[in-house]
Amino acid sequence: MAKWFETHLPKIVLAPSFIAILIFVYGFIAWTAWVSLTRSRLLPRYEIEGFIQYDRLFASPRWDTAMNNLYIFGALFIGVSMILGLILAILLDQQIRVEGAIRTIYLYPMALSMIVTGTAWKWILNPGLGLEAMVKGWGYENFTFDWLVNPDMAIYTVVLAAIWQSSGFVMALFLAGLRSVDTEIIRAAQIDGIPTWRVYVSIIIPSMAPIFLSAFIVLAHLAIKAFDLVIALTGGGPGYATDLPATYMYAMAFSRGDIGQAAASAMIMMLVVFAIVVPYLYSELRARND
Amino acid sequence: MTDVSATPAPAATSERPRGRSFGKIALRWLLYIVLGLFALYYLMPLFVMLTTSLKSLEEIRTGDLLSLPRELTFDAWRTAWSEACTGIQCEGVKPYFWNSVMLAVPAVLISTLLGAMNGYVIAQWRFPGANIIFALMLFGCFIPFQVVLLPMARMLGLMGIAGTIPGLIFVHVIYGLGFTTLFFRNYYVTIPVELVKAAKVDGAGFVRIFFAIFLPLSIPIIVVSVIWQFTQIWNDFLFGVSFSQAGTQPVTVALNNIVNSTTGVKEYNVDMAAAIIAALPTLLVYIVAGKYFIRGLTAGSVKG
Amino acid sequence: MAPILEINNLYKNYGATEVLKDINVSIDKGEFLVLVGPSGCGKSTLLNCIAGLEPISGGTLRIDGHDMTHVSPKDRDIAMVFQSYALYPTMSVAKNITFGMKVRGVDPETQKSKLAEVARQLQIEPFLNRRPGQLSGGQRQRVAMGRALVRDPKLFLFDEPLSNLDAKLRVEMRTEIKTLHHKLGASMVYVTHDQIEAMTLATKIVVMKGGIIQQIGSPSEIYNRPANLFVADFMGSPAMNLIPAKTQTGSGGTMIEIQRPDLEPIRLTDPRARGLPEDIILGLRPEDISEPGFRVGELVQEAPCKVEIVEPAGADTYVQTRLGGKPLTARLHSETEAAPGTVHNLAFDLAKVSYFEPESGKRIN
Amino acid sequence: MAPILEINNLYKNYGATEVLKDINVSIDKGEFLVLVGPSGCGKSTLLNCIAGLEPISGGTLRIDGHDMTHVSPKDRDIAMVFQSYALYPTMSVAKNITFGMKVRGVDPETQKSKLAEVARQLQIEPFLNRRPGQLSGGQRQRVAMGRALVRDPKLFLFDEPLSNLDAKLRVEMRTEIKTLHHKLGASMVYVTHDQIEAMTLATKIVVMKGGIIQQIGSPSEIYNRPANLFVADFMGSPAMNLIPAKTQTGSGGTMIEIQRPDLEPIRLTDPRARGLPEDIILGLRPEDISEPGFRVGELVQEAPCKVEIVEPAGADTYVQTRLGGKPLTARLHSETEAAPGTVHNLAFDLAKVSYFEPESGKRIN
Amino acid sequence: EPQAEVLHWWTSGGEAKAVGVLQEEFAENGGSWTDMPVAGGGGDAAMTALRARVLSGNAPTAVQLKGPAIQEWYEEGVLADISSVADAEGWADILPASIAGHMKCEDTWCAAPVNVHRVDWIWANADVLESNGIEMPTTWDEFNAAAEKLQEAGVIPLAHGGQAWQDATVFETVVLGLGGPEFFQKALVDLDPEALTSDTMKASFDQMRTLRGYVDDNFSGRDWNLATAMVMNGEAAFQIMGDWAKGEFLAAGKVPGEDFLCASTPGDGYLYNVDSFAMFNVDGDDKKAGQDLLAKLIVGPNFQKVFNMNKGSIPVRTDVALDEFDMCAQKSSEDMTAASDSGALLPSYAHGMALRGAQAGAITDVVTAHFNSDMSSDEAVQMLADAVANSM
Ligand SMILES: Nc1ncnc2c1ncn2[C@@H]1O[C@H](COP(=O)(O)OP(=O)(O)OP(=O)(O)O)[C@@H](O)[C@H]1O
Ligand SMILES: Nc1ncnc2c1ncn2[C@@H]1O[C@H](COP(=O)(O)OP(=O)(O)OP(=O)(O)O)[C@@H](O)[C@H]1O
Ligand SMILES: [Mg+2]
Ligand SMILES: [Mg+2]
Repeated sequence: MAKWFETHLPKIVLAPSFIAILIFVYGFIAWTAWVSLTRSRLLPRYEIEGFIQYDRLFASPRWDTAMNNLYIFGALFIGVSMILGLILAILLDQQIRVEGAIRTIYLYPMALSMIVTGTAWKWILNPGLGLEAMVKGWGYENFTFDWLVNPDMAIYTVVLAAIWQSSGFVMALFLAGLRSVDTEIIRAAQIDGIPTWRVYVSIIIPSMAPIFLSAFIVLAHLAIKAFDLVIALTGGGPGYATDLPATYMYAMAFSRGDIGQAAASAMIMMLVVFAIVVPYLYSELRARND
Repeated sequence: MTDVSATPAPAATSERPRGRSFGKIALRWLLYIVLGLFALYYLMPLFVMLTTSLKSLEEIRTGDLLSLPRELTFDAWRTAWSEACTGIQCEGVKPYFWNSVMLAVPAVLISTLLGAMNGYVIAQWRFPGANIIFALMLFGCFIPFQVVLLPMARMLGLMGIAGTIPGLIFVHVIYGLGFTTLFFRNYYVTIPVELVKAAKVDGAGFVRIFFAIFLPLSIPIIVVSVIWQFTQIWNDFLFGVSFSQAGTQPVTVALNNIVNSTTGVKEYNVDMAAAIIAALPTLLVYIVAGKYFIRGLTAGSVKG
Repeated sequence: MAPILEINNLYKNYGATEVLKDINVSIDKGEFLVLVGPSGCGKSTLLNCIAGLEPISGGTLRIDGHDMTHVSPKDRDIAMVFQSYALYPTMSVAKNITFGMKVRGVDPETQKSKLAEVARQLQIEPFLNRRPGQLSGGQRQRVAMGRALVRDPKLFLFDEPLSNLDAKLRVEMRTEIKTLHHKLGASMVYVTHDQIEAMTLATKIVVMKGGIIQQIGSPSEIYNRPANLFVADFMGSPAMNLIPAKTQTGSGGTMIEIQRPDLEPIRLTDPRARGLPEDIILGLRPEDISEPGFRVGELVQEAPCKVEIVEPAGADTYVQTRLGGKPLTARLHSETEAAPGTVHNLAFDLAKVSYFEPESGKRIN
Repeated sequence: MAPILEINNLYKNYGATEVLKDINVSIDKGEFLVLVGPSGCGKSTLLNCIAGLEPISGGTLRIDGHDMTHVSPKDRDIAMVFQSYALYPTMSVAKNITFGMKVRGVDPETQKSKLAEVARQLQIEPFLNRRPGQLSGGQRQRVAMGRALVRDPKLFLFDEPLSNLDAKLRVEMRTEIKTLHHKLGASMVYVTHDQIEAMTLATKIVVMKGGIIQQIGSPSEIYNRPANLFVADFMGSPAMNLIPAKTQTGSGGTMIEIQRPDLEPIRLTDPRARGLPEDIILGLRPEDISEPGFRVGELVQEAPCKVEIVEPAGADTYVQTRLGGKPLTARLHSETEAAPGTVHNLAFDLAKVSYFEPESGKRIN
Repeated sequence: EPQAEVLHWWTSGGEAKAVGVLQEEFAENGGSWTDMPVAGGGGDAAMTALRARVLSGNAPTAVQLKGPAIQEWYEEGVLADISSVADAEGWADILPASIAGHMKCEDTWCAAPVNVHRVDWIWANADVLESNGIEMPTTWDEFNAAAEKLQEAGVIPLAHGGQAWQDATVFETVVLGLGGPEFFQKALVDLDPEALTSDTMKASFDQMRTLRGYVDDNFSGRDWNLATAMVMNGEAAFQIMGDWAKGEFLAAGKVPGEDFLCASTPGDGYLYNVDSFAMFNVDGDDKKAGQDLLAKLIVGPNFQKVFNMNKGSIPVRTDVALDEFDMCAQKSSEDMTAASDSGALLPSYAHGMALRGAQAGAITDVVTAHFNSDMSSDEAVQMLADAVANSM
């Protein structure tokens, strides 16, 4: 018995988490799938009505906008945050004197609630109040920076603020990765005459592939769930130009009492995630297995 | 040649020229300039928030939002901390702090520890199917919290912990697990397998190896995990508002109550001050935990 | 009494690569088994299999009579020194060493005294409080040794434990290990590349090549009666001279004729060569070819040889000549007058000769 | 021409620990410097300083005439083999080796041919596509070598590059390195614990101890004329016998008298001993003490000794006796009849003797 | 001892003080009050919390709810009946009929009204109007003319915040002004498809497009109070916003009638936004007693007066003396009585009084999309009809 316990200990340790995830994630996804097939409004109901909620969803121009925004936002946000986070981590890794202070400065946006930071960003980006006004005040009358109020560009301001908020964390993640690389190997590369940038590109970064996976998942999660950011910064506007699936879903579920619709949108969101994450995951986990 | 007698150490290192080649110095400067520019980008909103929090409401209404305050006033800070109304009580965010601490500290610790153990199992004690379990846990990170709310409320009701702090801790632990597991697993796969081998031979079992060998090695990733979880939990609003009741509401709900008035007068200075105050514990965590981004924990462990 | 370690028909693959093939070894309590073989032949893998750190792909493995297939490493009661050290990077040297005892619940007093003893033996007292990252290569290796030596297991496994030590220290450590072996009657499996280590420590040597065992025997068996060309060539430094030759059975008994490019063939006589096939390979160690007069014996025979290379090596001088199309090395006294290009008389001690079959490489005498 | 490497008054501390003290070495282009010394004496640290991987705490270091204090490792144009291998874990063996060339923009053809050549020399062709994690210890070490050998730097630094190889392979590798040295006229700094390696490869040997250089000289100088007791004891295996003795200048020249417990003192004569202090330490290598008749020379003197231990070691047999309160090792032929407990005549070749001053340990002849 | 846990989103400043009055009264009557404030998104966050609470079987005693949401919750079977209090207090007599209608679930009373906000206000900077010689407009044409004039004078005619609900607020006043109360009822309350695609609706969108021209370029995402500040500063002349905007003026020390002017938006009718508390099913006599007491106090004259003076709105009871209220409030009250009599007392769609959330949301989507793009009115009308159909 004790022996059985011992050999299965790793599995036993993993089991509670796994079971919890099965119930509280996959059980709930199943629940959501069920609800998405009903006419639930204020509270969930369970009589299946077919795919009406999906029909409604696809008929909604606002959902189209939200999905398009998700692609733009997701790609830019993940891409830029990764690159920026990595660059900052590498720069910080150069034995900087004030590393602690700089690291905290880069990280702190994570600490601030977006409910309020959004307001600050709104002011900064508002052409009449913020940067544009300031630069104009310096005498550059032709300077314009009106993304916030331009329906075609507003989504990029969301990207800007999202990067501001999250890239610091990505940096921290990469920094931890960099610090786990064996120094001897870096030394060997230096001796090999490899320029520093190349050491990073060809030796350190490849050995951090798993950390990239972490960063990617975190960022993808933030992208797909970006919510208070949008609410605080643009409120989805101008119009609903900066709506994202998460805000759409929230609006449906809680402002509008349309839970069936929200469930349908959640299912589509998860399908999108599935389509993007699974191939990456597959290749990443495979590569590690050899 | 065979002089073994100790020669006095050279008169310190001062004789060595401190200066380096011009290119190096320039590069170093460039590095600091780039870092500084990014610091500006990151600090800009904080600057706006800070200056606003130090202005009077009068000045905000009439003045330039980005300008420095004409005269400093700390009223907003005091108000935010202990006087602002968050409902019929007007005691600022102070009373809610404790709730958040009670909630965040255990939730962070539990989820980090569980994540570390899960990551350890998946990375170093591979068994068939471990990768699939990992993938399933990862995918769990993506479940939108909005869809979780209602069934979770029902579950918490059934479990009898609805509206309590343990209930909130439970929720945060569950939905933090995917991330902490991810962080640790991905950190642990880069640690040489020889260490586990050596420890096994030394007679250490699963648990022992984890606590004695892996945990001390994981300091940077613990920092990352703690930063992430603490931020997520401390700043969480949705779960906090849904699964709490009067008396167990976290500080974000208070902050939200101060900030979000639809039909009342907006006091931006208090809002900003409250937001900064609410963020202080997180900042503290960053500063304290940040110290442990140490290089070279694995140094000297194995050859090749 | 059951052998302390018994391996039957053991196979081990990494994916498609067969690393160990049909390994059969057994050692009794108190035996000192040394594993030798070229780099990559599977020595470390075999140790890993014995320790239970790698699952075996076939065969059985028993320790102290018990089947170990499903026993986890920590329950096998073995101590191991890893080729790659595998020190715990965050622990001090002292903690690295005592960790195993602590895990096993040894009382702190004993831990302390064991640590002190081992630290003294290994000469690592000055840096007991350092982390592995702050040690030199040899110091790390000694810490790795220390981790094993404080234990009192059924079986010690050593994977090249002295490779990074200087000669002097190595001799001392060798002595410590030998003492340990005698004192505790401990059973050991030991991988080394150092032939002297192998010769002086082993009660039994296993020679491996490409995952296959070539010969098992006592040090002198291995050295004096190598089972095949590979073992003959592998053991001993400089290696045994392996010279293609022909037997000619005539009136005066069996003659062995060795061709050479510049001089006429050498003819040696060995009564024991009777009945050998015509084509043979004759094996003779450099130290069995010496200057005339320094060697006496029934089968010592002289022949003039053209010296090609002279290589002084401290205590001795090695000279090379060419026989049977192959270079032949002889060990001469360091005051020898042999000079490159000169012809010098060499004495061949045929009492020590080994004969091999050219095709199969097997020993035939 | 400036020396390729010139180190003056170099100091190196790790915090409060002084690891290198007042190092002065210089080597010319094409020289082969071998660093030897006990484990932890600072050899790797010195290489690291030369490579620029560790900042030096004092002194100057010039490569090819240029001050290197502020030059980063990658600009020093050196190649190095690390004691801990330090292979790039994510790259295949082939990429590990070619990566440096690729970065330096060597054209793919050359890369390929270089890789092929080195892989052949190092016998690592079969696993060019594996990752380091899938290699055995010796294979990893050879890959680490390969990474250096494809380069054509100003200076090669080798840190125990052959320690994990079997004897045969080590000899082959040694030859490859020697060839490389000759062919390219490359300059090398080489750390090894293997005395034969040191002797056969070096043009100059540096013996270190505790961060201080003990002697610099050619292999034969170091071997035959050790500068102090430490060097005498350290170099050569088994070590030089160091026997406390007394000089007595009488009528028949200077006599050297060595006490022993069981028999009467040995008295040897050496004309060169005249003028030595009374208390001396006499150094004689085991191979210079042999069986009578095998050794001829002016200063060969015989004395009966009581054999205590007999240790056969393949080619030779070592016997131990006790002289001047210390064990003394003699190397006899492997067919010797010496047996423990018997008294046996030993021949001492005083032509090879070294005298040391007991207090300072310095050589005095 | 009566118990009440009250979920509401009146959290800041004046609002919180106003609720505080209720709590004091409640305590004076021996009750114990547990406060559960959740602000944000005009009550969205509170609704989120409410749902979770209800599902976990732990509903609060009283919840700030309004409009059709009350009936929606009733349909889910979770509301309590407070008819006994309502009958005893004679609510039917003292409340305007249309407002009373919101408080009833089928035949029983299930919610207690707190206040009436008027939504269709237009606020103006007195100095700016005076210096440009402009009167408060009474029709949209007048408004447009005034706006043109102001624009020429370099003043922003309309201060507006580009948030969906603000767009919707303006839109509903335009619909009311151009179509009149009946049309408003048909289009935005009954969602009559004909009305939705009618020419009047097109005209309303046209007017929205015109208004878009009077708004400065940086209006996107602006909070309503910043828009109010623009009027205060004289940067802009008008703002269309509910009477909570008055609070900002007053907080800045401005005097109604002197510094700033209030008037109903052009046209007839009165759009109300009534806050109310719905009572949820709870277990325990103390909680039930709390519900009853709470309901009684909420509609009681004292609370109605004190609360609304603090909040800027007017009492729901028609029998409260308004002497101490400011002139805007008095005007509001007069208008309400008049409108109630003429059947022009209408629920505000933009503030969730007229429609279910899904439908109101669908309309707002179209309104804001139109206002923030160059969509034609024809397209907008079509989209509106589609969206409304899709939201059913
Ligand atoms: N980071 C460090 N901090 C403190 N001491 C150190 C550090 N690294 C090395 N040392 C010490 O410096 C001394 C020299 O180390 P070094 O690695 O140069 O020895 P070595 O001659 O290469 O020995 P070996 O033959 O065992 O490899 C050793 O005593 C070692 O303990
Ligand atoms: N993970 C692996 N996957 C594939 N092949 C492997 C793996 N590990 C080791 N090998 C191969 O197995 C063979 C045996 O390796 P092993 O480490 O046992 O050699 P060894 O005898 O210890 O050699 P050395 O003396 O060089 O340490 C080697 O050829 C090696 O390349
Ligand atoms: Mg090995
Ligand atoms: Mg070293």
